[in-house]
Amino acid sequence: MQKKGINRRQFLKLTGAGSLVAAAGTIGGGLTLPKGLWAATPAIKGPIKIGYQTVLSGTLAGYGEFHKMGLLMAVDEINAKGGIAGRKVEVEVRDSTLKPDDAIKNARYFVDSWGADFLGGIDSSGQALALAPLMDKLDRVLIVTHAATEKLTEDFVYRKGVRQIFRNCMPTYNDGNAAAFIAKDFPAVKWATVSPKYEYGFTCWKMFRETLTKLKPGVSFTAESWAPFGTTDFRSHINTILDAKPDGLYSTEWAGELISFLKQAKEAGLFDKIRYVMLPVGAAMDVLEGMGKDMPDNLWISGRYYFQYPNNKTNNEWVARFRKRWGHYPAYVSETAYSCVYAIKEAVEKAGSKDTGAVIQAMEGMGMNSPAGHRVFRKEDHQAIYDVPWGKTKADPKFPFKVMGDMKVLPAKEYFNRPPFEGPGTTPPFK
Amino acid sequence: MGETLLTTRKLSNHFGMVCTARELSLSFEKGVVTSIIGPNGAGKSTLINLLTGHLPVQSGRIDFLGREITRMPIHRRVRMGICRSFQVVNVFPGLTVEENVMIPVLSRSMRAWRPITRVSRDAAGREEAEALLEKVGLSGVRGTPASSLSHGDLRLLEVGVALAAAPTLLFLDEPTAGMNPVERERLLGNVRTLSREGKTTFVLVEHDMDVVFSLSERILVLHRGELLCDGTPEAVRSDAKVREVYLGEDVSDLFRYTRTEAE
Amino acid sequence: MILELSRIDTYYGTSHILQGVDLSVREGEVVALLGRNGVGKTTTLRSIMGLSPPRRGSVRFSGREITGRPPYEVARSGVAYVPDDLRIFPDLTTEENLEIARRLSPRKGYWNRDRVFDLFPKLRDLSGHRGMNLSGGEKKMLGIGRALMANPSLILLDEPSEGLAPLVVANLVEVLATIRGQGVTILLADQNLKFCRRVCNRGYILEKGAVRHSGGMEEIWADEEIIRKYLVL
Amino acid sequence: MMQSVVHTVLAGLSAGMFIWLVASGLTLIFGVLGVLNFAHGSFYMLGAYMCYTVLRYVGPDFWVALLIAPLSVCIIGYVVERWFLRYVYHLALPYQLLLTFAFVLIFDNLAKMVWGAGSVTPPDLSTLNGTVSILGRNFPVYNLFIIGVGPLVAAGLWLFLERTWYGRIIRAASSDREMAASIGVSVPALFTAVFVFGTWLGALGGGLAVPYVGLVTTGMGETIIIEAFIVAVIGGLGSLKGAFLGALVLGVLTAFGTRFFPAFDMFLTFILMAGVLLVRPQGLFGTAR
Amino acid sequence: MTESRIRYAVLAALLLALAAVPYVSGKFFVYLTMRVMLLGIFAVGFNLLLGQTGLLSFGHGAFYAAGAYGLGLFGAYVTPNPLLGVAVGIAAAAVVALLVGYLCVRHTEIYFAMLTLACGMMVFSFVWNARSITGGDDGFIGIMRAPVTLFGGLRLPIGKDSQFYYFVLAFFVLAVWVAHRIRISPFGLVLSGIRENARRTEYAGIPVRKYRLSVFVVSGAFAGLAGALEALLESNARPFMAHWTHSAEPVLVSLLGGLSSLFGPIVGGAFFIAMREIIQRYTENWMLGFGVVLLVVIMAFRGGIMGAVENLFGRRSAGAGR
Repeated sequence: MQKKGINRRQFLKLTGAGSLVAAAGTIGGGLTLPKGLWAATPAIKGPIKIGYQTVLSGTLAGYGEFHKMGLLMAVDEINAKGGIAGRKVEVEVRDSTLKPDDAIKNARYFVDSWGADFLGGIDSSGQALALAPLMDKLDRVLIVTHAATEKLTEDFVYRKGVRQIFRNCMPTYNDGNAAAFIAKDFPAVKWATVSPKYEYGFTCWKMFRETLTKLKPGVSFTAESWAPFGTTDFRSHINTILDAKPDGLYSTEWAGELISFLKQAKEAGLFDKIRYVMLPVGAAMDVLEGMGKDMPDNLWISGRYYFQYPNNKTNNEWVARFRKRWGHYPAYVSETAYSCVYAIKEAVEKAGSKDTGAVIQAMEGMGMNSPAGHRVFRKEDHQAIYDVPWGKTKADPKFPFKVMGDMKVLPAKEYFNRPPFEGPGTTPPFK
Repeated sequence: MGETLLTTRKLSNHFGMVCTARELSLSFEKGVVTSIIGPNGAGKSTLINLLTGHLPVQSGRIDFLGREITRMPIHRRVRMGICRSFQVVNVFPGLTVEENVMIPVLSRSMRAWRPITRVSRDAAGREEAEALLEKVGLSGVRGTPASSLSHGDLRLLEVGVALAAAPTLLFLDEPTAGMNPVERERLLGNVRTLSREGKTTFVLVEHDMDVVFSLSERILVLHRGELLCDGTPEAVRSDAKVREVYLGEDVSDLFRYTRTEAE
Repeated sequence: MILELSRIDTYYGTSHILQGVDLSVREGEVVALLGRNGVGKTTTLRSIMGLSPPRRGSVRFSGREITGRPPYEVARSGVAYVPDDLRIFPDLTTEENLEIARRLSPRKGYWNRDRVFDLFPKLRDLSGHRGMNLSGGEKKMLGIGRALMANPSLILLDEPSEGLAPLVVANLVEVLATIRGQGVTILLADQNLKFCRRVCNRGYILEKGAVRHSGGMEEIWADEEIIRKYLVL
Repeated sequence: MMQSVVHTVLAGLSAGMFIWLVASGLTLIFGVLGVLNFAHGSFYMLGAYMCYTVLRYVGPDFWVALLIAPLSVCIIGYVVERWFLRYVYHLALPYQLLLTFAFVLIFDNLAKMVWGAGSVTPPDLSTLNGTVSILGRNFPVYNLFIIGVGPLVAAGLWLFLERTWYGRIIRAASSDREMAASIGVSVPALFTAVFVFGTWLGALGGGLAVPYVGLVTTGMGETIIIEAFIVAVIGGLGSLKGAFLGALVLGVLTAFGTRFFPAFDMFLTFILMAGVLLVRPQGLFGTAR
Repeated sequence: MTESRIRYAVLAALLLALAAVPYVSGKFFVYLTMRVMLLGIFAVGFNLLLGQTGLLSFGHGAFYAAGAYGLGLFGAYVTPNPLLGVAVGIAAAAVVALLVGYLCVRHTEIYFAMLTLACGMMVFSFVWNARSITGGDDGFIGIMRAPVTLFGGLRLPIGKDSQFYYFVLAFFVLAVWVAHRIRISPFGLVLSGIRENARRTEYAGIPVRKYRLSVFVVSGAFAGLAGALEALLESNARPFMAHWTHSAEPVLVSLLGGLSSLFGPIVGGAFFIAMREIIQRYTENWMLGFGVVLLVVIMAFRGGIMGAVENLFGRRSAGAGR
């Protein structure tokens, strides 16, 4: 199988048929065409197989379920309309268990045994980074839909040139840099954090501090309290923060731990004492629904997608379809999983091939419409650029939970780090 | 008779309120087969446990071959030449008979540390083990796991493992318990032969009086941690105190012995 | 016959301890199992109790087959066991050690806490002390008291005189007489022939896992041959 | 500073009490049955899920839920002991661990199938909902309640074991199984009963955790079972007194670690455990086995 | 004579089959086989402790991690030579095992298990917190497979999985051979003596604690070897390698496969990996499936899979004899 693939790729390179087919793909893109026509294209044979992995066991298994909802919706929709380039989409979902070694095993299984054409998913940064060095060997396009570490795109895609990796979800830039842009307008000058005791927490806090210092010299960062994975009792962390008496609190706690933290902080009266609270992943659906009416008002939240933004037809219709099918509002991972399949569709149809090299070429710089708005995969680091809102929690009688009010939308370009990712002018603010 | 192997001075031990050894001062001479007897709770096993390092000595002192060994760990006493067998069979049940005796044989040389050579290629060790098994009469079952031996064979093996450490002084704690007459005879024969060879001096704790009297040259009678009588079999047999101890105190004769129970 | 053992064989692992023990006890008797250490006296008692079930043979108690029944059923049918190491529950007080046995037994009768305290006045003073803090003699009283609390028809007593000062042994002789007076049958294992002579009607002499001789206590006492062969040096 | 120290102690106490609730059942089961029940954390989880279920579908009365939920989990405990664990008592410790570990996998997965993969959050409870101000900082009434429940359970267990008939039997059987049988205790039935009671304690901890943690997830038992293990070991396996003290020490130490030595907070637990074991391998109140 | 000949023939056939794997099967199977071999090395070494000496360690992940990080750091800062790296990994693991073992071997049974658990978790916490050295929870990433240089000039590339497979296979065979020789050596005999009856071993004149420490270090070195090889295979080292959940894996597979034989842990490891793989192809609820399989294995054959197989064959040959 492998040898055949190489031959075909070489063949395409030699004859230049790749660009020809790619051109055909561009013409056909977006249109629903009868299968027969695509069947005539020699480059695409057999179904388009996507190996998708996400966490399906343990405390965070809920994320996996939300991934699956978006994923299956996209696959069903696409297949109902004739598939990708006339080829049926097949998907297999595996439990990633959040362990890097399982992520590697799954990826190898998908490619080497199941015959996947594309890989998607990945929740934790550790998994993404463990998988990254393997990608040029596996030689399949991997679209990361949840893991946010900037190292993935900066180090592996940009510096080391692992071109198979793409990411269609927000990286830590939104959690760190963008939060600073929002925070600079507050009167708060003393900031503290309660964040996860792992790289994600450390990185975001560092980005937040550096960017905010640049935007607003004179701010100080008075207390840090780190919570190991699996923390259910945040009282000591809350005490640390209250003792430091900051004006603002920044926290990248997420999922169930964020819910526990918020409930316990509320009881301790933290939100009465600290007016400015930034929760970069507070707009996740599991948190909003989990907190329900208990969610304090006026906390600044964001996410990697928020179902009320953008307020346009594509998104609103998608949310409605999603609700109809699953009885839930879409979580951000549902959107990224959904868009992941559509990105593959766009890229394959643009390339006219499911061949990795061609697809990478097609995807670099590719723009696409998605429920989250217009996404562009940046050529240099394969990071999707799109906008997500920040806003304040507020009650809305139409929803059984608090929603995002006073939305502020910063253009992603203004706070995403830029290539070459080192030296001056690569981190925001940009002149 | 011969040289003194081991001496104790004022050896005492208590378990809570119970005194199991009371200022025992004894010595064991080379080549003299000695039996230690006494009714239940006399302190026979305690004495062996103290001498071999099984129990820490609470007070008193033990010397062996001119060196103090009072606080020496077990394995070093064994290296010096003190070994024992146990009352309850205490061998390596999951190992074969041959392996059981190979462990002490190997441990005497530094060969026991060798991690890569094969036991089965250790000709000298195997020869020695074979000779020993031959001696105790177990060479026919050398490949059998100890756990599937009959009770009598296990007791023979128990003694065999102790002998394999090539001790100068060997304590046998009820070696014949549960044996049938044939096995018992074989074991006693072994003890006699080996004792005559002169390398090993035997000290036995026994209940079987046939064994005690047919084998021993010296008998120690313990009672409640004290030495009641020490002498030749004839002397002990005719000792009135010993007879009393074995039949029990006469309850009408209340005050003949000091009371040991705190009342 | 309240208790009948016929040809029981008991093993510990591979070790064949009892080799066809036969014995029987009539109601109201006090019977001794005699013999030196390691002849199988304790194992015989444990076999009756179901703690070391015999591999072959049968144990009948009050006309019912109890071979292989779990110990708690044997206990509830009216057998009480006083092991040689007494096994007083260390965490329980004297009183609790007694009460627990009474409440567990379906049998009601003469014996209750006060009667036991009358029998062993010392225990009354110690009623709040934990078992682990009692002396050997006190444990012995408690062990027997605990057995009585179940109002058993048969008590199995292992080495009652062992380790006791002569004065206490003398006391024990009286106590056993009192117990017997209440119609309780006793099977005891002891090495102290003089003690047994004072409390028992009959005796069985064990040697190497089998009964070698049986007869009235006086008859055994008089037989110097048997004493020398099986009991003394 | 005073305020901070007091609140850190309070936080430590309430956290410690949860560990105690789980460790108590674990310790009781180990003390009597001699089994290290790794699935005990699953009973904690199931207790929480059942409590959530009652709150959601029967009515938001926490006390009713707290009554029903642990009892329902007891049925599962019964099945585990009666049909499985009973047959491995004679096996070596690793096999028992393995068997109970298999149950952890099964219960986690079943919980996911029954209650869904994500976390579930209980409805708002009016019970013990407020806060009180201690030295000028709010402290939840519920946490105070937990700080009270811990010693209450400890006292209850103590009374039960010391003062009641069944307690005496349990103490008797845990120190000497064979003698207990000889005075008429049906040991297999007692084991089942103790296991079910231990299950109840674990599930009670889970039920109480619902308002405290604020959500219920699969796998929530794994974190706490490790802490409970540590506590049981520090205190001396089988010693309830030790487990109680160990839980207090661990809770308060962790709280102080998080507050004052954040770089070391992951080490502290294990340093404590290793330290205690090196000096007293049988634990603070354990007896050498 | 014939029996040993049959045994050699079977072993040779197995070895041939293993060597042929990259030629006859798919890449994923090759990869899984490597994982089985890594777990096999880990478990075979571990079983020298549990099966041979009777000590249950819950901290072997720490030595595994020491091997992986040792190789990773050595490769990053000194030389990427894989053979030297593996040697350094083994040495690092042995040193950590010596430190941990020195504290732990004075205790046995559950106390030993708990102490090793605590020590292992301290190593885990250290790796997690020492971010500047270890990369924290992201792991130590980007470990490369440089070619093996032999006899000065001969360079064997191991970059591809099909090449690296033989690198792993060589170490696997070596590890199994060493474990086998230890098991049949005087040292191994003494260890089984300690397992069967530690007191009696002392009465054979053996310094039991020293032997325990020695085998602890040896089995830690096996763990280090497995860790170093995994670092090369997956190009990373992770803190969770030192976590107790990872330490529990060799316990699990040793029990599954059977403690008493050399191949038990390997069979258990293969079963563990294959079972998960198979269950996962049919259902997302692999935990349930795996839990049930575990239950069945424990309840049905307590001597592990190898024990059951031996019983089966033992019974058969006995039947044939009659």
